[in-house]
Amino acid sequence: MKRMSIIFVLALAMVVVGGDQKKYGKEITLKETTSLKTIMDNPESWLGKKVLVQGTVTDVCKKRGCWMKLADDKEGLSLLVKVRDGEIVFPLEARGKKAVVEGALEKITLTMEETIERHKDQCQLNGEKFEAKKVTRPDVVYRLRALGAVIQ
Amino acid sequence: MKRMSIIFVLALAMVVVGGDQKKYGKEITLKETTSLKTIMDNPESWLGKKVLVQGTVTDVCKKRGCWMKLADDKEGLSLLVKVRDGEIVFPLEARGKKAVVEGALEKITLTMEETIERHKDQCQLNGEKFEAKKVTRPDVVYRLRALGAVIQ
Amino acid sequence: MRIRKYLRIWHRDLGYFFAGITIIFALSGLAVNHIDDWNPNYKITHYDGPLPARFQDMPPLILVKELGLADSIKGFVKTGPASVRIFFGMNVLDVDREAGVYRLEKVEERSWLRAFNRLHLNELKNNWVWFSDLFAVVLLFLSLSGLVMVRGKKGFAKRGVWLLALGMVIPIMFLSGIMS
Amino acid sequence: MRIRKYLRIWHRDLGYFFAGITIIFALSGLAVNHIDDWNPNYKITHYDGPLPARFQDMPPLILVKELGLADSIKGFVKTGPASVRIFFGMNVLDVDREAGVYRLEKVEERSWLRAFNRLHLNELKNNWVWFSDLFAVVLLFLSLSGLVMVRGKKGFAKRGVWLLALGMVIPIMFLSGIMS
Repeated sequence: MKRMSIIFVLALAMVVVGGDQKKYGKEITLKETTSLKTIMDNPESWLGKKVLVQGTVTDVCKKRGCWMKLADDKEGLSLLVKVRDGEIVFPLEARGKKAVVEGALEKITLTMEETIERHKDQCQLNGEKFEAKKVTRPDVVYRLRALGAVIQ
Repeated sequence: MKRMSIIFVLALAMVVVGGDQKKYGKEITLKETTSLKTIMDNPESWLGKKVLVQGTVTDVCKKRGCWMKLADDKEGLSLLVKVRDGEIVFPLEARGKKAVVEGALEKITLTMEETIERHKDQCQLNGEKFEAKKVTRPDVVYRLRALGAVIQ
Repeated sequence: MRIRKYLRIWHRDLGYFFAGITIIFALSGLAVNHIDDWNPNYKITHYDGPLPARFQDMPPLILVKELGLADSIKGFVKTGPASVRIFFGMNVLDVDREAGVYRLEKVEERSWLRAFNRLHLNELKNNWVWFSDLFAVVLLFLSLSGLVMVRGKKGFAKRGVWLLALGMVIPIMFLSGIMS
Repeated sequence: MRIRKYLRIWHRDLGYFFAGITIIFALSGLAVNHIDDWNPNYKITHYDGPLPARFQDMPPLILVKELGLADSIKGFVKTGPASVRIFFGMNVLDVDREAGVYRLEKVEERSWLRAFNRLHLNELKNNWVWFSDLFAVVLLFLSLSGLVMVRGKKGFAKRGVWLLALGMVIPIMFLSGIMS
């Protein structure tokens, strides 16, 4: 009986008191958000500027929580948000929640190998046949180097 | 006596048999190297191309081994080589050794805050006085996203 | 020796007290050791299939209701001109109305193991670091007191020292590059 | 009970055998817990000073010889029009002839601790992973056998269970967000 009551107390204590908002990384300093559309319409002009973006978290790195995908609610646009491994860990539960992220836009030019790999994955996802000859030049990817984030 | 002999054997076993060459990350696939000068003379054209570079390791990330600086032997040029945290760990002993690194060039545009921070560090290193008003626009930094490396 | 008696008492009681954390760290240690082969935090399963014809022209909100997900739905986003990603619980449903297919990603959290991994990898930061430190110090005490508290021919001098030395040979061989 | 006797023997001998690794993991655990505050692998000291006038116009190779570093020198690189970085051992000497200053970065490896950290963080990969797994399994055995091997009123049922439960309260409080 005694032992049972201990287990019961432990189980009760285990009920996680979930907070409403979770902060990650540094405090957010900007007041106004910039829409993903504004950024993606002319990404070059946003490189090197600190921006605050918001959207729905559509995906999170499943193993280490070191990136997430943020989507615009209207336009179907999405942006990869990257943190340094281990510095911030995004939980998979964040998917479907609203998030605001402060960071700087980065432009990454992939190598041909990486581009081909990426297109293969994309084709597999869409159930299309991958044709190597269609890939003629390296992809350019824009992503946000996150400094701080608040989820939901 | 017995215990002393055990400690002696352990100490002897502890003498590290240092290998001559150490490999990090993926196998190197390219045969020919590109000089840092060729790359830095026109970095934009090298974005998204896999290159093999060589030089002397002038510095290594002291905490996590997640980056190193590679310098050209003649021109005094140097390039930051970055790996994903934990994926490859460069040892501090690599400083002063020759290294060949295969990877892809990346272009990072810093934010104004990061640029100011960087100039401050630079001025402190050179013993100059930092003047904030001299920093008018964000720095652009080129670095190599390393895939594989061989040191010495 | 008097001191052996106290070492024994403390070894036993600290052993009881920290047994739970030791088990937590041992299990999560196993889990994170294999993070490159295995996802220690979530079990993820994919189900693909054709989208029944009657769903294909529905707007997202109706579709969600028709699929019976309305209760637990967290939201949805458009992921393309004719595709939508719906979030319910930890799961994700991708619907592509043009291609007429769906893909369900079912996520089951390995909730205990994940909690343990967070403790082990110090993801909680703040004060947990100090308790984690305390655990390390206790482990030191347990191993050192364990070495010396047995008396006689099963004690450290006669038996323990050899087993200890033997146990050290393996990590030393790894560090010195004899094994890899 | 017969089984208690064997648990006791194995607990003792596995304890001896794995005491070394336990100490290694406890010490490196402490070290890497504080990696954000403290460099667990190297001790780094900087010395700055003016460069004596007679060195200022020397070409690097002569300078290196004059400084008495020739024996241990690994190499040097130009780091600017009038500055050179010289490598000797683990250390680095930066010489700026224009500004007439030098900066010496002296690096002392915390060699044992660094070796332990590499084991703990699984940087050796390959077969070490398996030994590290074995250690985790042995920790499990040690904690579980330790729980049940004491008889009577100091045993698990009378005393151990309370201490075990008490020891679990703290990590549970951290996980549930009561403490942070």
